[in-house]
Amino acid sequence: MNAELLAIPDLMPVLPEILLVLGAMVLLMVGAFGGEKSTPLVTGICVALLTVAGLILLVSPHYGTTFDGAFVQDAFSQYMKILVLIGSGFAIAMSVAYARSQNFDRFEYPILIVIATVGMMLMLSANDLISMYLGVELQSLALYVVAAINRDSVRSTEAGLKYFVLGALSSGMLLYGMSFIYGFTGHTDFSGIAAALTDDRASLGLVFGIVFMLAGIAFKISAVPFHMWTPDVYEGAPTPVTAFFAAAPKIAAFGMLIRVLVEPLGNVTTDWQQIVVFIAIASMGLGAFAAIGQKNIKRLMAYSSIGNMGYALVGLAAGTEAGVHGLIVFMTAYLAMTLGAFACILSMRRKEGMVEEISDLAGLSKTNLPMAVLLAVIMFSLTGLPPLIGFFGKFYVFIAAMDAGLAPLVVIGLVTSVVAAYYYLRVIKVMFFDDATGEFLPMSGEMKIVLGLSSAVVGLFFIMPEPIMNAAANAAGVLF
Amino acid sequence: MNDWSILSITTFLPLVGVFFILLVRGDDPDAKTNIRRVALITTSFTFIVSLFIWGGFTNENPGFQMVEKHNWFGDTFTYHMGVDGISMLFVILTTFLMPLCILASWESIQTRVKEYMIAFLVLETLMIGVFCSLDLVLFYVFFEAGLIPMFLIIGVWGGPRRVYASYKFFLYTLLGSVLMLAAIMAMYWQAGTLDIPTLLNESEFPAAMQTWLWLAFFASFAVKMPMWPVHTWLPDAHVEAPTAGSVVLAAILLKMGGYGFLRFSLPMFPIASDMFAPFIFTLSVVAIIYTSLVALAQEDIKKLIAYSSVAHMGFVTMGIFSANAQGIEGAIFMMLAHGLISGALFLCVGVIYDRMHTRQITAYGGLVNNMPRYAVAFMIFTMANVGLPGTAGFVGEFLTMIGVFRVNTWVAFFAATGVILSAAYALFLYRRVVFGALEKESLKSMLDLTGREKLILAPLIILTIFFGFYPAAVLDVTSASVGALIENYNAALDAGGLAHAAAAVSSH
Amino acid sequence: MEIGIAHYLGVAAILFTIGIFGIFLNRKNVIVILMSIELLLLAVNINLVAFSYFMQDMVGQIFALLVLTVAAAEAAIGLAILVVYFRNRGSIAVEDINMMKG
Amino acid sequence: MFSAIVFLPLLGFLIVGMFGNRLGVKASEYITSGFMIVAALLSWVVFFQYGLGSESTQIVTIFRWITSGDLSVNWTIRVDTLTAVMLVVVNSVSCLVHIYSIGYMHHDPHRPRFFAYLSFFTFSMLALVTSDDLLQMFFGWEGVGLASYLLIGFWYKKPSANAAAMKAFIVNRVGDFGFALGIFGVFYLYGSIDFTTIFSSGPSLLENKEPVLNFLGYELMPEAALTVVCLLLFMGAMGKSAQFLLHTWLPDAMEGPTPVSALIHAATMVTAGVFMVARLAPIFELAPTALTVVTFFGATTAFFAATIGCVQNDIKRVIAYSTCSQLGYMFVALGVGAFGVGIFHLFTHAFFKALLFLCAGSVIHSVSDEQDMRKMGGLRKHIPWTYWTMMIGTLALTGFGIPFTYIGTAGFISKDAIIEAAYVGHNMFASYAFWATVLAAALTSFYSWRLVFMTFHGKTRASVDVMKHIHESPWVMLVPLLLLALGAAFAGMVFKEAFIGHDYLHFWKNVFGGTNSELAVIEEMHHVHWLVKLSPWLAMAGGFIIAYLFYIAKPDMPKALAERHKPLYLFLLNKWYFDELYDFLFVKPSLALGRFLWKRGDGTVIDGLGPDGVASRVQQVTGWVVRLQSGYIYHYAFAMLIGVAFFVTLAMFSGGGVH
Amino acid sequence: MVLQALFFYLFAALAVASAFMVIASRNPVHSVLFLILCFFNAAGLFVLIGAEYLAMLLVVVYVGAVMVLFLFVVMMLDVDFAEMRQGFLQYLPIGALIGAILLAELLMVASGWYIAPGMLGEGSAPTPPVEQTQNIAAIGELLYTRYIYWFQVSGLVLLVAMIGAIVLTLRHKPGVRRQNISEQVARRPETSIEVVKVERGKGL
Repeated sequence: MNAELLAIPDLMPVLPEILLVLGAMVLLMVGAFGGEKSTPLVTGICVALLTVAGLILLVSPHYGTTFDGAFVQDAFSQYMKILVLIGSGFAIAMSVAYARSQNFDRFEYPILIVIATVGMMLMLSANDLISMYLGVELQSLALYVVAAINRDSVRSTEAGLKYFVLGALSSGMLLYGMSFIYGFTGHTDFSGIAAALTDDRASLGLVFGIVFMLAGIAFKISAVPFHMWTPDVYEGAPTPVTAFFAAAPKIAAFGMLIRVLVEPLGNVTTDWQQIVVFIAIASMGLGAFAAIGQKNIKRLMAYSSIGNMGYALVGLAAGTEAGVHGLIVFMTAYLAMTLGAFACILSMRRKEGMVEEISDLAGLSKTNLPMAVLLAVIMFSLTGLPPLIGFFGKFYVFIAAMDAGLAPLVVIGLVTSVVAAYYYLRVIKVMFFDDATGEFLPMSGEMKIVLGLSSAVVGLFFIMPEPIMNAAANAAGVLF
Repeated sequence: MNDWSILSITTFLPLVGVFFILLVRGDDPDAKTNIRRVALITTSFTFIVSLFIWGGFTNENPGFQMVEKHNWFGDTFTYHMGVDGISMLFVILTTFLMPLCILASWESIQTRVKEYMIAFLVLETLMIGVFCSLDLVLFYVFFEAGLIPMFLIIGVWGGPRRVYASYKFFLYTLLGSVLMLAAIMAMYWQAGTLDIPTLLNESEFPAAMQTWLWLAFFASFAVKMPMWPVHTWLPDAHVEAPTAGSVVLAAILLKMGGYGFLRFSLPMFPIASDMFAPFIFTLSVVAIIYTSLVALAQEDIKKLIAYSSVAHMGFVTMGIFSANAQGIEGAIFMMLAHGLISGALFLCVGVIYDRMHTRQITAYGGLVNNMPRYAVAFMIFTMANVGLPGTAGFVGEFLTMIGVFRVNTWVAFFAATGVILSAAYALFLYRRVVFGALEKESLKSMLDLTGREKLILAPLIILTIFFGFYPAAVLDVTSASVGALIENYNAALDAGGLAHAAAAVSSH
Repeated sequence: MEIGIAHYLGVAAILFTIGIFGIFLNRKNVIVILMSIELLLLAVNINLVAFSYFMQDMVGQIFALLVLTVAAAEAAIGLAILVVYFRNRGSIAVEDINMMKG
Repeated sequence: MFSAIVFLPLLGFLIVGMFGNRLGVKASEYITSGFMIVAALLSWVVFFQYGLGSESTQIVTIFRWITSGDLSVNWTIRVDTLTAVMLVVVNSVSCLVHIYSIGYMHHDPHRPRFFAYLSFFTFSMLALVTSDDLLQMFFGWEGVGLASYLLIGFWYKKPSANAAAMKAFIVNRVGDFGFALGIFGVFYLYGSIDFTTIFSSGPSLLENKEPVLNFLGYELMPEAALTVVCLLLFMGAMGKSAQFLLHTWLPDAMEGPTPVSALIHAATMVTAGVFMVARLAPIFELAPTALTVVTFFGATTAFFAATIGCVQNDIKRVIAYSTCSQLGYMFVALGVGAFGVGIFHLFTHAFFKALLFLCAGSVIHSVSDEQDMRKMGGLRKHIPWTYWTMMIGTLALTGFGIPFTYIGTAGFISKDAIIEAAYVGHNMFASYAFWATVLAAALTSFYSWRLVFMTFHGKTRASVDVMKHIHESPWVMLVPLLLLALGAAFAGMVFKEAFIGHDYLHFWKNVFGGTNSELAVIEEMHHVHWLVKLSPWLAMAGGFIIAYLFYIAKPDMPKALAERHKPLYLFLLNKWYFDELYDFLFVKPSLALGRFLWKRGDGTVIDGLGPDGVASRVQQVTGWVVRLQSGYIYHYAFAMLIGVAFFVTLAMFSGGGVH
Repeated sequence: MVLQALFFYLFAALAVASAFMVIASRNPVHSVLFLILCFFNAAGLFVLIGAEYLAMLLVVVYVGAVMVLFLFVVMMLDVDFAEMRQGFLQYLPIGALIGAILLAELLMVASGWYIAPGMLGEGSAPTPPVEQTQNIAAIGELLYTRYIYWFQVSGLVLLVAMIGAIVLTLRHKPGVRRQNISEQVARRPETSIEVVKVERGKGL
């Protein structure tokens, strides 16, 4: 026992997380003593931290498990973490202009995002139910706070409150499910659970556990019927926060969901598959239909992300390596599209202030053609039109599901994507077909960069797809 | 394999034009003219380059030629281009019509010229790509991406109900093609490849699966064709689209449906095609009669022509699924000819629309008095549309009917009534627009064709008549590939143990 | 009369259900919702501890301990959000939390 | 030479059509007419070589047209006796009409266009008659249809002309519908559509003992199949030759300039149907039932059109109905198997009917474009040349000649031959045809003389103003009249032996198949009872007497008679109400149906259930879904609860619980 | 054994009853108090199955800190507690139905638990025999060694909670004077003392 005490766990795989946490704490000090003035500095350093962490992951990843198997770093977590870091980094970067113009000068904001990012990375590396839970909570608590961070706004605080209440409920369910899984397998670590599930049918208790746990995670990825918070929180939260919510946490939760369903529960695929199928259908359907009725573009994006999560779940429902591969590609596409879309939404600034109605985009193609074109590219990509990245994302997800014998699901998915096309088209219609009602202020530099990069990925992915495709294949490969 | 990747060059050449257009700054008349010039030069140059495809094409070779193959998305799908007798001429048709479209938009498009030209050039790339691709996903990419520029063209530069029309066009075709996408995915898992030549030659799908796959492909191509009863997007789209948009829509985009049937449905799912042939025949016949009657009642010139397109496409589908040499070659010829003729008709409408800004038939009358040249051109295309022998319109109609007669006389019987009806609506239109005394004040100041308009219409007239007298230029290109197609088709049916009408016929 | 694990799990299930009821039947007061959440977590803890005991495995208790910690943190955050909301809105009635919908 | 005959008119058309306005009117006229004269002369050469001479069938292939699978069609020129006859007819009449038009159209500003059309027509007609396959024939067929359409609608400002042009085209298309199906049928049966193949393999088809064609659900044995195919082809002929039921367009076609009526709607185009049946005689011979039908329609038309002709007041319409009726005669001849006789009548008819039309044109020209005979009368003295040529034409049409001799006008020889052939014909409608044609002969005589009397005799009914301007036509118009009058007078006598007499076999060289039945009819008709031979003469005389009675002796009688038999009169005057019937049966319903299908079918049903319907359903669903998003936390939580409960239940029932 | 059962039922019944009262009572203060009662009973249940440390923690941390915090907030926000029944009853039937179904299913599962043969004590961290170590020691030995990672992360969670609470609720009211130590320390004569030259003969 003493030997155990002395053994220092291998910290190399955790290096990026450690870096981020330490950095966050230092920055907290900087902020606490520097006051509001230090916000730009803190923000910059936060972006730098995330970048460094991402580079570490990209350049010299240390694969392996550590902390007695509670933490795992592999190609899958590496890939997903890079996505998360990109999402978070850009989200922080995009908040700068907003912060300047909207008097949203909180140095805690980037720090909280960094900590939330750490939570996400822990989720992605979780190899144990408890690690998973702690990662989720670390992320969620930070998210609750940032949702409400504009504390003088009723909408923001209401968003925070709703998010918190429902999030707490969902983590209650998640925990309850975990407790069942623990109780019916005797283990919380994934390998132990997997070992306990050698026969292909799970016990009822375990299935209940899976259901509750799925419900909890489904909340995080805002899948129907656990999605209800999404539109309200997207609308209420300050826009940079929404931009952040839309991308990184979804990816992290999805990564975690993939790992937990594939690694420990891979032997009982049939037990969770039908639930995933149901959730997927409901999400795709609701995302498509509800979005049509929206006027607020942030709400629209909320429903859009609900629908997209449905598509992603289709890949998961396949439960195969191809499915996960498709899902990873899809999430990459989703990240690019979401960031680009929010860069545009965050640029919807007039002299009077931010606007967020879809109708405010009217005639954008006349007042700001590049922005209109790039947003249109992103919208078409969300619709799933080739040769944009959204098409390939959906293609790989659906083709995997088709292989898994889920043809009806594929057809439903494709049909809902046609319904969804309607509202994406509406955005384009407003920008291109309608007459201008007013002009936006010029886009800030960061927005231009974010929009340019993301739409480059969206639009030009097809020219050189292999790096991403291979990395995704590699990432999917380690889980099987 | 050829050395200089002519298909890729032709396909992507318009994008070079896009690049140059992007370099043009400013919004003054000079800039606009420059943009138009760049577009015209690009499309003309593309046409010239594409002629090398025809030049290098070997008629006797039934397989794919000028093949290019590169790695793209790993093992799922590749960048694989090539043409055979079925597809090659569509490429030429596309490249041929584009300069005319640009010319047709020379003056009528004054707003957002830059975007307009870019949309057209991009569209050209995508359309050529559709006919060249030899990989299902590559095909789908081109096929589907074409919706984007077309949606914008209708929506931005269209008429008063452009939003409705563009949505209808977009969503309708999208719905059809996503079902095809599902089928493509299913095919991948069944056959293990999405390579079209491999699928054509090597794989056979089980009969039950063929049914589903066929239906899914049908959903896409039937909408695109469009076949009755999924045709209603077409009149709306045509009416609202700017002239050049209508031309492209009618002349090329519709052909993708027929091309799809020929490339995929028939050879890849022969058993299902044989099974569904009566179904197709029924729809085709209904389309021919129904839409002809509807055309008779139209009050809008473009709508009338649009409905007539639907009727003509009925001949095409009918010919394709008669699955014999006359039917299929006739269908291909019909598509090409219709590409010229309906395109020309829309251009003709554009000519008067540019002057009067209305498409109501009642707003015209007696144009022959002050626009005799226009009247001649319009007459030629009207007659070609009616299917007068000696024009390109006749050969296809005749061949498809003779082909289908060998399979089912009922179909030929009803289709032939289309011959009467098409004459009725076309002449009725011509009479109301062109003939009569010139009574309306507003029409009196209308001028005859300008030099530019003559330049647009002249090549179309020449080709319409040339192909009417010497269709062999086209038929020779297609015959080898069609022959191989039919051979494989019948072989597949024989293997499937199905008696086939055409086979029975040829025995005596 | 043997008190087995089923009894504990049963109690936990009842508490869990009550907790959920507290959340969606409540129309009045957000604080009660927060308390309901505490009930949920309590139910989970009972589960974990029961499993831990009956399986003779300490992990369950560790887990419960961590849940307690997190629950406390969650309560703090929740109350903080509640307070700021109250400052803005002047009410914490659940029915009033309805600015955004559709 | 053949190419020159066929393509000179085309060349004329192309030159004038494209550059007519730049060349000027005169040049246009001379170019086209000059080419036509050359072509006409050449065709007489051909006629002497191939008809009267001993050259046999020659086929010149120009280039490939359609090659698809086993279907192969070439552009060809086929020359045999039948073609040679047609070439003569077409080119001669066309040439004369060209020349005549120089005078007739003198005041029209669009003369280049007119001459271009005429040449185009001639080219199409030549393509038709020289074709060696059905498809090229169809090309010519449609080409002449187009020319007819253009020429009827030549005065495009007149709504009636436009309507008539459209009607002509569309009614012809109805015939073409059958023609096209017939072509398909031929291809189906023979695997080819060129005449050589069809004719040579025709008889062998009949040896099949199994059904060879499934047509509209009927399994047809070879003969039945051939009958069906022939009938379909005949349907085309009916349309083009304005036979009963498809005749309605011909009278309306008189809206066109009169030379057009002479060329197209009397001498050449309308006889294309006759030509087609004659050309396809080898296969019609194999389908006796089809020939029976041909006889029936021919006879019916001959009689029916003549009845209408008796009461029409428009000078051109009278001649038009006469044409219709005479075409019926030709079909009767074909129907009973006397193909040579039919073509002979075609040949002679071309001369005298063109003559009549051109004379009528001359009359119209002289009375300031008035066409109503009630506003003419007593023109004899003012336009003597016209009067006398017209008299010759009338005599030819009515069949004036000396009975029991071979001396008489063209009509006397050819028409009487038809009546005799009908008498000896063997099919079930032959005797019907005989009586119908005899009666029609009487009616023909009546209306022809009625026309002459109303126009040239009696007191003038024209206004003073018109009479002031009345003048004889210029020579450029009169010369063609004289040439045609020559033909009308002597063509019958000159060519009788060759066409239907003892030189029959030498002349025709078996172009009609040369079967026994055909030769038997020719042989028998020379030996009919004398009463039969006399009957047409009697009918003619009767018609003349009644006409004289009505219009010279007692001019009040027709009116009184019309009053007394008003329904009958109106029935005839309104052309048996065919136009009204068709309007009621086809035109109005089509338009109404089109509108209905558009508004209800496309609008309400297809769009309503399809895109629009789906769109509004989607909107509705969206409404529900959005309402679910109530904004209340408890609803959200409730949704989550329901979800969990549902999934738990689902898991339970789908077999999760093993333990 | 009987005594244990008796206590179990006592604690369980009280816990359930007070939990019910938490959501059913009108007055939020009462709710908090009932929740405290509920926690006490749960702690009792914990004790019954040997989780003494957790029981203690529940009482100290939860009742002692968290619940008091709740109480503070309730008092502070000064919410009125009047009518609340109408909405409650409106959804009660359907809610109760679904809740009942869920509960029934959960109970079914609970009763279906069994320990797989050989699984007992085969978990990742078997409980040491009571004779050897105390509960708290066993937890401690695990938590600071094998599970140090979780321990650290939960610390991080608490940090977030702290930051969050501060971010959200801390206000710098403009009118309030605050002590700024660094400023005080950094005070120099030059900045705080103003030397004013007073001209003779004139007052300030």
